[in-house]
Amino acid sequence: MKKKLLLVLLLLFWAVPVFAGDEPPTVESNAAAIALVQTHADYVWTLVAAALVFFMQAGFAMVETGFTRAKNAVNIMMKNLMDFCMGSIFYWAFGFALMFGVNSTGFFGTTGFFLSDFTPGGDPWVLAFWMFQVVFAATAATIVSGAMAERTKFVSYLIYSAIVSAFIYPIFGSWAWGGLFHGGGWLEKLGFIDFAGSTVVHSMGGWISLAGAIALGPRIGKYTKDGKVKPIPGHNLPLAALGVFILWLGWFGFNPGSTTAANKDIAMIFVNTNLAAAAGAITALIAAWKLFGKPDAGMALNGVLAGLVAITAGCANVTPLSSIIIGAIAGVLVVLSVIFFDKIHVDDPVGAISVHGMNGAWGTLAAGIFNIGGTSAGMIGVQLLGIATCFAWSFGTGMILFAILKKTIGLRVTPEEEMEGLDFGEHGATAYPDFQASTTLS
Amino acid sequence: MKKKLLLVLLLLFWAVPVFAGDEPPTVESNAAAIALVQTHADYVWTLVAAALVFFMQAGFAMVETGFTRAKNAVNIMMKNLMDFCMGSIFYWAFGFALMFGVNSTGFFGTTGFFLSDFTPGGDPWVLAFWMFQVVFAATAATIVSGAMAERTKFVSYLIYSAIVSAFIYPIFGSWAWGGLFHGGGWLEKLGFIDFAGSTVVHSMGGWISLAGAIALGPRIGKYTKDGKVKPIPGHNLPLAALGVFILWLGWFGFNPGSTTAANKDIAMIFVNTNLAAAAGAITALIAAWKLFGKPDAGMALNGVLAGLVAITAGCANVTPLSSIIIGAIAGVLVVLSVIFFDKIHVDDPVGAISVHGMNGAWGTLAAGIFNIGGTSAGMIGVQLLGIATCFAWSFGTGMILFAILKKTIGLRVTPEEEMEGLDFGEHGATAYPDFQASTTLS
Amino acid sequence: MKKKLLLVLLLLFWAVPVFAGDEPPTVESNAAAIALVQTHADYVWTLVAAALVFFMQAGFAMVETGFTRAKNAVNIMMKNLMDFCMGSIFYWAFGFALMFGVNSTGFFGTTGFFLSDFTPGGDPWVLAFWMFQVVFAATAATIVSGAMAERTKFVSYLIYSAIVSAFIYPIFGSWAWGGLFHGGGWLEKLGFIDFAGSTVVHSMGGWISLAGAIALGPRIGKYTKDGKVKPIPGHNLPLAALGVFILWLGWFGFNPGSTTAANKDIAMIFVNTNLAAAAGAITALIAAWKLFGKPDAGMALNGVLAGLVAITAGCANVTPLSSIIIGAIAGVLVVLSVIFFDKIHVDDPVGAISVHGMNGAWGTLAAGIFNIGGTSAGMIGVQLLGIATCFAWSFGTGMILFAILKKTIGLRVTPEEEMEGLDFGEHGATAYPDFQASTTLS
Amino acid sequence: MKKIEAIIKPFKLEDLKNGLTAIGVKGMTISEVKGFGRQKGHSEIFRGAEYRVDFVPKVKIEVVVETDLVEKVVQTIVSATNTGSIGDGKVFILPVEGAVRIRTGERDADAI
Amino acid sequence: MKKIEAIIKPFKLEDLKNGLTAIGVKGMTISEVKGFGRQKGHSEIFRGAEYRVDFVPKVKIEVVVETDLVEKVVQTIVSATNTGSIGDGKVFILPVEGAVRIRTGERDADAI
Amino acid sequence: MKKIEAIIKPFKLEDLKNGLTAIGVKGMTISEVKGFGRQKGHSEIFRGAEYRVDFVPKVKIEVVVETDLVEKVVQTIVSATNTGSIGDGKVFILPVEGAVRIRTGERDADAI
Ligand SMILES: Nc1ncnc2c1ncn2[C@@H]1O[C@H](COP(=O)(O)OP(=O)(O)O)[C@@H](O)[C@H]1O
Ligand SMILES: Nc1ncnc2c1ncn2[C@@H]1O[C@H](COP(=O)(O)OP(=O)(O)O)[C@@H](O)[C@H]1O
Ligand SMILES: Nc1ncnc2c1ncn2[C@@H]1O[C@H](COP(=O)(O)OP(=O)(O)O)[C@@H](O)[C@H]1O
Repeated sequence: MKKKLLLVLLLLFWAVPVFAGDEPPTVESNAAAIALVQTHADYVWTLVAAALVFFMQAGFAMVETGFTRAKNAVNIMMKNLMDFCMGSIFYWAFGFALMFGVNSTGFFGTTGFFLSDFTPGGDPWVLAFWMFQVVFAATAATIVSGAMAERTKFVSYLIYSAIVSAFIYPIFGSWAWGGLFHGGGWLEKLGFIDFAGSTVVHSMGGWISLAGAIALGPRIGKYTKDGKVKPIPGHNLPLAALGVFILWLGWFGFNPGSTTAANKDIAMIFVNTNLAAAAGAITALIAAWKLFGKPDAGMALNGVLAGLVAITAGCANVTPLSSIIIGAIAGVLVVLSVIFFDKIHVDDPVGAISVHGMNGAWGTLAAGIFNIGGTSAGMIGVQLLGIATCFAWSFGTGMILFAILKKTIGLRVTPEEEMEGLDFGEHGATAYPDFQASTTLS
Repeated sequence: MKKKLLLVLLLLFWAVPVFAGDEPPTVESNAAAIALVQTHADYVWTLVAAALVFFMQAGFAMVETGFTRAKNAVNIMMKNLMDFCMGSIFYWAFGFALMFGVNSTGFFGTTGFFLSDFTPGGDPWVLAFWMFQVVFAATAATIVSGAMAERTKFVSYLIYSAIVSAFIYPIFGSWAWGGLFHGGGWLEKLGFIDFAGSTVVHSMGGWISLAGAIALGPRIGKYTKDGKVKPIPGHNLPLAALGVFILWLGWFGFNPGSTTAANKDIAMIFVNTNLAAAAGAITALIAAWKLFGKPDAGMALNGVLAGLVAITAGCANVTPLSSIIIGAIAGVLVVLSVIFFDKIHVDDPVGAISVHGMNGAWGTLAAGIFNIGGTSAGMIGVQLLGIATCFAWSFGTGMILFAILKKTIGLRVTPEEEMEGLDFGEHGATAYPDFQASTTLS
Repeated sequence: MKKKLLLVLLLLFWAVPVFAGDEPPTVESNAAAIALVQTHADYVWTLVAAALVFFMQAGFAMVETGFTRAKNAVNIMMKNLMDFCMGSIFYWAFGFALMFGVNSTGFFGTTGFFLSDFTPGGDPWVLAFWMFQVVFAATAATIVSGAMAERTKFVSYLIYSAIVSAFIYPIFGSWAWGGLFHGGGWLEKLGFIDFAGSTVVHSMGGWISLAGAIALGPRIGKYTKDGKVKPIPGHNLPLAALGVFILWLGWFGFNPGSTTAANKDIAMIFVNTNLAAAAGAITALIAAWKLFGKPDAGMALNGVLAGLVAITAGCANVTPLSSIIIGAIAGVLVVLSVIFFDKIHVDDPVGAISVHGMNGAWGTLAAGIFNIGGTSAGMIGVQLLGIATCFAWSFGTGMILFAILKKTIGLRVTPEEEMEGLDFGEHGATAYPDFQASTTLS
Repeated sequence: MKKIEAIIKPFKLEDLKNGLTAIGVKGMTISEVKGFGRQKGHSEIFRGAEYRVDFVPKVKIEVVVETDLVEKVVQTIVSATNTGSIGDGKVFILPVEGAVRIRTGERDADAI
Repeated sequence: MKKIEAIIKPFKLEDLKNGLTAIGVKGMTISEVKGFGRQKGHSEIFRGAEYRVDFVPKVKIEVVVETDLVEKVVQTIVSATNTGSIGDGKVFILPVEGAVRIRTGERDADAI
Repeated sequence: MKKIEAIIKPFKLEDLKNGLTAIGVKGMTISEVKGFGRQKGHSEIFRGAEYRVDFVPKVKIEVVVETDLVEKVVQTIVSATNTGSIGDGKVFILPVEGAVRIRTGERDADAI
């Protein structure tokens, strides 16, 4: 009881600081108090959504571990854990400022390093907003760990994750999203639509994955001398499936949370997100069934993610029916794309390039095509420009980064270590010591 | 900062569309703005709850996989994933309309197919409500996969899941819950109490499970020629336990979310849900300890779920103390029920019939018995009518559906495939290729 | 639509019960309605946070299972499940009353047993508050299961968990937090700062863990005759990593939820929580790398938890930068502490003493040192007093409790059972029957 | 003394165990093995690419018996595990020059 | 040359390894097996129904040595793994007609 | 008839299988084993404490062939699995007194 009274007082106090707490309410004080309650709802929603997006880190970790071998499970877990930790610190120090700081040139922000926009007692919105943005930055970073799995030096991966979170991701991000805070970038000024980040987050991660997979080369034994694909089956499909469920859950924070406001728009975003994922799984399953004769589990799981990635750009500006179409196309696209990259011997153990790169691009295009308000050549043009720019920037900087790492500390572990497994080589550990390994898949 | 201002404006704008945004607030505009903020809170709560209920899909997948054999793990994961995907699409196309569309007869709705109730720019509440309802429909559908585990043809299961989500679940649902939206069913008009779906969702799933288990017959080796039970231990109890924790979490969306409004009622629903689950686990553990001499883990896990299912109907109209009693009885009931169905050779690998069917019925009855406002013969009668109707409808339609599937494409895999495992037979996959299987439990 | 109208009415109704629902709004009715909407937001946030904290139970279960052996996996799952169930019932019956009941002496509350503070129709805030508090009590209790893993009698553990939730935790809790409800304790009156429970929850659990580990003695084979440490590697590191991700997620309910109000303060708490965890992981990784030559996975995981525990006390009254420092120190501290307790042959399979005990103390001290409002000798003194009191109380009562259990029903299983595994001995179960065990680690 | 090694289909193990105990065999040792032979393996798919699994799960039984029992044991194994389909497996007979029961130190005949 | 096979209790492996290396044995091969014998298995429960587990986890050690070492090796095995309780296991001695070290192609005595 | 047992490095299994099938071997049985020998194991760390893993994963191949094939099979195994580095493994030749094909009851030569 005393609690509710206290609240009224508190509200009045906040609302009309000039009066004492026991002043009677006025129309004006009520209006201010209403805005304050709405603001509280915005904080709660934005931060709950941030927590859900954070949990996607666990989803990525499970999917990537499940889709790779037992002898590398500890290493993949560590990469997924540490890239989030490195990302949190480096995005706090540099990334957020470059992405959302005051941006006179339109190319990157220059204020707010080390969260200096926040001063105790000041408006804490910058903190809520940072929290929501840091989990996005970490998502872009962690996508890459899957494509570079089972052969990358741990220390090089840590450095990569710092650079991506501090510079590569935020600089592009400032072009598309800077205006959400103090910044403002050239791409958003052209009217580029990417509501929750099909391009800004997912294509970004996907194209850096492509750079990484190329820079590393395929895992030993993935392609035979005569060029045949020799699949390396993942060691724990139930874990991979759990990861996909967790990612789907996280996407209910990723997409609707991008309103960073508690309003009615989140309803359609929820529905679109869900329908696209479902459609993606179904068409991927059917495509795999047709192509391989069996309803391939890995492809169905990739199909869910493809649908989710594809709807991310347009989730707020397409209808539920369009979402089903977008997801359905994504499901087929991911299957064909996985086959394609295997054919050209780009070894992507988890399909990150196809899921995030290709479908991030598709989703961004689709956001223009299926726009509720109608589409136009100009709109499509801007979407294509954004897609191309993202590819050029992220693939280019990725290639440079990995080339430098290669020349300096080295990017790939020794063949001996790769054969024995990175768990032992990098961490001196065994993921499952109580189980008899089966080394003879043959 | 600009954000908060913007919000005030936005609020006023929404509240008093007739005035321009910069009109000073009035008592009326404030009242409308207050209602709007409350609506925003309702959206957030309903959709966050929907996300939690969605996550129950992962919980079911883990429980069912953990309680069955390694050679069928991929298949079970795929069933749990795909039934949600099929359910989402078919509930969008047909189910929602039949359940919540305008319902002149009281037997099913006839409007709102393909979410046609929503028009861009219109009130998006239908989308928030759909999102919350689709995860319920999928829950009812996925319950069945556990009871039919380790022997069902994948394609037949996909068809089943479409039919349940499109027709069987929604039609009964319209009788009990249609009035929550545009519909209105005969059962609710009689005052049937099933706040969050002990009957509508869980008994429904449980009785279809019974039909499925009967139609399929037991797994090879489950019962010896001389009729003895030969248990088939689950291959990953930690995964099953994780699944139960996830389900418990999801139920904090399932029950309190059924208010579809952010209000004070959710507090008691949370507490009741939690206490019933705890009591169910404890009594199931004690019952197992008495009966089998050991605190059986599987039974304790089933006990949690039994308590949760049982409190689902009455979570909003019984006291915390009653919830403990309801859960405690559920815990004992599930143990006895599992033994009973094993005795009559109905092979239910995960106990879905006992957990969801039996305790759904018990919980629905209990909601009448322990009603805070007091109970009456009439009230009990209506509850019993609802329980009986649900059994007749879901078991009946289930039997017909499975009989048709049997006659047409077939319901069960070949004995050879069942021995080798459905992972290979249905999906050409192995869940754990890096581990040496132990084929010699004997 | 009708929904929103209904809401306005509802709001007015609640707000000005004296008038009929169709009375026009007044400034006063609006003010009351605003407070009510804020209250609804508080309920939603507090209960969503409670759900996240509940999920930490799954996190603890995964971490503890992953860090121990396959032959004890079922037992650890059961302990983590049942201590929450026992805790829920005993905290409902006794704990809550002792902690938050009217407290004339300042030493424990004396009203509100069996949730008697709630009467149907009355203010349900007590239920929301209880829900949030019960998950905290269960967290304190479950911390101990890890330190006592792989050798404790199941029945004794059940009794322990009842006693802790009913008496040991709530009595100390009443000294520090009683004033959050009807109580009021001597420690809080001195100005002791422990916003979310570094001391009240984590050190409490950590010091009881210390008592438990001492009372039990080390696992067979952990220390050789000549005193060397012979590590017993955990059987499933991916599961342990998943557990850490889940705990991190749960902490986003644990710390910000401790406002039990939807306000702007939660933003800084989110950021501080996240930064401290990230910093803790990084410094723990570096420390391990320096000390052992490899980036030890187990230590990085412990580092995350150490950072989270350490920021729990001060998450609302230190800056983000301070949070990084607090977490960074915690990461180093946990590594050194784990080594220390191994050196003195206190066998803590999961590091609960170091993570929760030591870092709970450090975090509580840090909350005084880094206090935004500035610090003082007196403030530090009170923090130290609280730390010391917690140690004395929880370690003392823990020692007594375990001594009694030892004398009566016994605390530890037989050596034979310990060798064979508690899964079989206590539960007659096997966690992974389909996998060939590797019994020949070395 | 001879050691009889049988490679069988896993699901036949229980029948075999019962068969052997029925004729008075007191002990045996089994292990998980994989077999290659006339019974071909199968192809699996992982994320769109096919691969062969040439080795089939089998169970190996090792039982050491006195020479005069050999024929009886072999017969029992064959009749207990024969399904008539490819992959039923093999029985091999190897000489054993000595046996010890670790618990008692008993030798040879007394050891088994 | 002989091959000595020992079936032992898993927790005795380390003692055995130390014992054998102490007497100069340079190598051995071990595998996870399951045993059936006088030491009976146990019953377990799964969701309310009981079932027997007749096979007990054991470890099998295979060590090939020159004939004159056999007795010493057997002694070492017995003393290292004997606990006096049922299920300690067995030692079997089998003839070996040849050995090759793959790395060098060395034969027989030089191979081990 | 002889039984040839080879202990090899796991990643060499496929080459070995191909080598043996190439010379007409129709079947073989493999199992997961762990080896101890000149090739030392390694140390691992768990939560800050180091421990030794002395046993190295190996694969054991068992193939029973007629006596006249033995030398050829041994040659094939050595050439298929030799890497020249420590730990390549061993080949052992053991006498076999009889074989039965469970499916048909065929004996000895006809059984393999
Ligand atoms: N020459 C051999 N040496 C050792 N094991 C063999 C040999 N030939 C077959 N096996 C084992 O016997 C199993 C069954 O043999 P296979 O040829 O497939 O069927 P069948 O015994 O019915 O002819 C194989 O999987 C393999 O484990
Ligand atoms: N005749 C046999 N052939 C092969 N292995 C055997 C035989 N008898 C026993 N064993 C193995 O030896 C182990 C111990 O034998 P058991 O009879 O249980 O105890 P003990 O050796 O103390 O009499 C068994 O588990 C089994 O693995
Ligand atoms: N005396 C032995 N008896 C049985 N197996 C042996 C023996 N010596 C070695 N091995 C097996 O051969 C493997 C390789 O032997 P090792 O001495 O490590 O290398 P190399 O054969 O190159 O000298 C060992 O891991 C072990 O499995």
